[in-house]
Amino acid sequence: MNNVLIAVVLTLVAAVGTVVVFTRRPERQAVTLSAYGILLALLFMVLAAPDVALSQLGVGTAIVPLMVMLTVRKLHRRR
Amino acid sequence: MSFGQGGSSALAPLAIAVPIAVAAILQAASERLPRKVVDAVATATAAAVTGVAAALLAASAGGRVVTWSAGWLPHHGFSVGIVLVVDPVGAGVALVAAGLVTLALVFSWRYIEAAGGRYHALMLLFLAGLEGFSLTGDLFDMFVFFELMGAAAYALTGMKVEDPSSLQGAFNFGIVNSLGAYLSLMGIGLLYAHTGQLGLPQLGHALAGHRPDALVLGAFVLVMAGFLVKGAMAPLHFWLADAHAVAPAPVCLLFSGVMVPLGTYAAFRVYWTVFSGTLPPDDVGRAFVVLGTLTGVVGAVMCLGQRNFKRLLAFSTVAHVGLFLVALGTVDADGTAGAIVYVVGHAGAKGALFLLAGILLDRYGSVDEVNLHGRVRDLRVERWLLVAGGLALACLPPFGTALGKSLAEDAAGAAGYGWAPVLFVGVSALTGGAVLRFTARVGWGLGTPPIVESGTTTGDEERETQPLSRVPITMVIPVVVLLAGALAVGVVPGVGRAASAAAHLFVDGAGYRHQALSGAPTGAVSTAGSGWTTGGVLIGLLSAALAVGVAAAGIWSRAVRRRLPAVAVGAPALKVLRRLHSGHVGDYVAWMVVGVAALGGLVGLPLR
Amino acid sequence: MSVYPYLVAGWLMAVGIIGIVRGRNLVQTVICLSVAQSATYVLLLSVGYQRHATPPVFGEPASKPNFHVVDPVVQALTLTDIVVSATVTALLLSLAIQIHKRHGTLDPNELNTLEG
Amino acid sequence: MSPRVRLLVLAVGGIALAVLVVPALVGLPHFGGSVHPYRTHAVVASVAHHSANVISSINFDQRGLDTLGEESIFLASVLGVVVLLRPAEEETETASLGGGPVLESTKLAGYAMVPITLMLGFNIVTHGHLTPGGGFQGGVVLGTGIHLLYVAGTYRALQRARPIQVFDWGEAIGAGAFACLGIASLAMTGAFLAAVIPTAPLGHLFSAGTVPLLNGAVGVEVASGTAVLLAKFLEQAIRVRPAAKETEP
Repeated sequence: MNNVLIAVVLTLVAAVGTVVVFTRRPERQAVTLSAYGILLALLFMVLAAPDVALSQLGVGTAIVPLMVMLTVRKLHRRR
Repeated sequence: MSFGQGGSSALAPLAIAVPIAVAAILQAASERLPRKVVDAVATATAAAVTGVAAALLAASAGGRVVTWSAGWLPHHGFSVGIVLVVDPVGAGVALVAAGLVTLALVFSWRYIEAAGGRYHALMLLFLAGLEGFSLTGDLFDMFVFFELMGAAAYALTGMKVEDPSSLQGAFNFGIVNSLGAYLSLMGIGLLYAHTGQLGLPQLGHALAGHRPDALVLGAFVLVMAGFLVKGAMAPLHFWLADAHAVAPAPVCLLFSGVMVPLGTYAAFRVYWTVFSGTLPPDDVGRAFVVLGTLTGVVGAVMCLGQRNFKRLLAFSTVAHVGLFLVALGTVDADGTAGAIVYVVGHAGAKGALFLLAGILLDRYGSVDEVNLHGRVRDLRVERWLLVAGGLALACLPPFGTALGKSLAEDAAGAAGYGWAPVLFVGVSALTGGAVLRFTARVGWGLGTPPIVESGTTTGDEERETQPLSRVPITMVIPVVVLLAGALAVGVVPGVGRAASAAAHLFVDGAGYRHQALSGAPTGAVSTAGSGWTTGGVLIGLLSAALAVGVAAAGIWSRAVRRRLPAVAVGAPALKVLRRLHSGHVGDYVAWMVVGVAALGGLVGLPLR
Repeated sequence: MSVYPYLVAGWLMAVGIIGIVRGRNLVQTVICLSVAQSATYVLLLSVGYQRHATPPVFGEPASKPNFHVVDPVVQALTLTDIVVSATVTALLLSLAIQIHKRHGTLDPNELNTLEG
Repeated sequence: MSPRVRLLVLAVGGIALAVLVVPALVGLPHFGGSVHPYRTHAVVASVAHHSANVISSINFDQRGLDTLGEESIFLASVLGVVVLLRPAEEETETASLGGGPVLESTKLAGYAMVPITLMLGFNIVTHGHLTPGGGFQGGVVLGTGIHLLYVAGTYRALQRARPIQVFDWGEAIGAGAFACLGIASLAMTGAFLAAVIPTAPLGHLFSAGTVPLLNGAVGVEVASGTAVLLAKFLEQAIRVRPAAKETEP
């Protein structure tokens, strides 16, 4: 059961990671990246790593996408 | 069993922690403190670390200094702690690093204006990274300090936010280096899964004596990737010229003088301690000789084609790193000893030249050979220092570079690479010649002002400071000290012998593992005297003479092009090579993948 | 399943590298780098996983060691790795902002001040 | 190189590298196995030092040097971002500017979230050695949480609640304290970053020697550093404008 769950989440991580890379526009990438961050945190939970999952939630779904969005906003302002 | 947790074993952690603590203090207080106090505190800290590293070098001369961080001593060859293992080579690298940071900070007293105390804090954090990386005996800890060097270095490279190209150079540097580090971390993960260890001695112990399988080979290639990116092995070297051309001069001094050689140091440290018991030295050595030769040729040819002095020096660093790789690729103590002497001599010569580039930039707002043609006549002392630096790079005896080159040539010949002297002389002559050509043109106005070609990178840059009426003494002294250091390495008796002793300890992977895990020091190594030979002096003189010839040919190049058809034939190939250095980060990463795969192929194919 | 997680890690690294090489925008390059880095998290945590074992956090007094936990070492390594990711991303994004200020573009094909 | 050639080069190198790396990945010990030698030693060491969270014990005790390096990386990059994102000479910082109009419900939710987030973050920091979490995780929550004020209200409200200078100090003090604790333990016990404080029974807040102190130092550094980091990006996105280009049509 646990094995199946891990396999499913792993597949999702691989798929969404690919989607992030092939998303064209950075502002959309910020969103897909955030979703990818949540999936990674989920993966870490099922791999029995709550500490890492907590870090990943903070960094991968909050700080990094936020910085990307602020960067994109900055770039758009200049046009 | 004695681990000597006391006395000299306290030195290594201090060399790492003290600069971090002072950097934090400077960062907190930078807005309040006057500039002079910040300068004094930062320089004094770097000087103190230099003292600690010197003490470590003295202590390690009698055998390795082993420190278990947090006091977790090993039981039955296992510890949960991190081990710092300091041998003379590690301590020597740490000493050179701290010394260069001290000189760079002295140079910066009158040089860097922007960013205030934050610049000093970043320099000290960079120093902590260099020290940690060279002293640690733990693979993951190496990754951590690799990243510390990286984070500080990207920021230092991009510091001049007004200058467009500097930011792109810093960006490319950041992407390529980080990706290399992540590949290394993948390799660390593979090794950890395989052995359950992270320390270099423990890993080496677990792998020793086993036939190399696909897992070990894959881990080796991945772990090496990060180190060789930092060590600028072709074709992983593209970031180097971009980063060097645009970083402030004192930062370039640190990059070329110690950070890049530290990459090759790490590659061979990890090979000898972890993989030497399983991957055959001959195959690994051959791979490094092949790729080192490629690096040397690419660097030297590109160096000759530059008119931006900083970019020219950067490519000469690439070329010299190729020579270090060939010397270390002999996989024996003699070649390693040659590389050690060569690296130290090179740090002095190249460091002095980068600081001189900084002085030119400071006075003229340019380091461009065309723009500066004949304009540097008024720097009567400095132009002669440029000549001295060029000759040191060309391996004129008795500079340390010449001694290192001669030792390396002998070792390479003995290891079956009889053609190696041709490579060494060629690289020295081309890179030294390029520097001499630049100097003769800008310092004496020799030759006609060259025609401006479009499409090449010019050396115009944002000035790093307000121009000063005359060159301050605090900017000249570090140059003189560096050149004197390069000279001292060749002149002081016993340098060759000390390097040979250090090299024997460095290549003794089994001894390293044994001493770290059981505490028993290895016996003193007996070393043959290695120093100047008549042949070495003659070849050194030859390469210096050739360098002068290269410079003259460069100055009166139109005549040369007419007389020598070979130059004309080589031109299209040169054009392709230049176009590969595109500044496009995608290109760099694609070549990086090719380079890592090439290393794997060269090491792996003979195993089948 | 016995090697599937490792292959997923390999794929993430590969796809991240492809993204960097194809990238048309430096912000995209930074994001692809962080995807490549996530490969290292997946690899490290998979290496340390043990079936039916609990997280390495006891939470309350335990007088003797309980070995039925997943490997805490790789988790500590991954934590460090995540910090590195955040910091490198921050540095590279600030560089991208400044590059855009100077050149008005982030397309690496149009940025060619360093050629030669 | 043209995009096509670039991809071709990558394909050649990538296939060769895959031939090297995929067999290595396949040759790894199977997923989920029970042989983890370092784990066994780390658990023993953690219990010996009365730590209930083995990861905290590794981060702050067994492999504390890694964490010192990690916190220095964090300090370096915050410093680096501050240096890189300083307004260039010809730029001006425009005053003020809140976000657009904010819905009352959003505002209320934002304000309500701030204290909850901060309490949560504080809790994660202080109980890091007992339960999942620790200085880094809690610090991230704290440093990000304070920026909820931006969602809730205006940039100005955020600025009042977020004195950058204080965070600048906090970040430096946290990093400095970590290094200094290491040096102090070197002086006291002869081993760098060794546990020095007498230990209390497991489960107690101060039960793990120096671990809580180091953990707290990291918490202060990361909370402040995250705040500074996000502040600098916000500042760029909202306030810094090119002075000359502002007037262009």
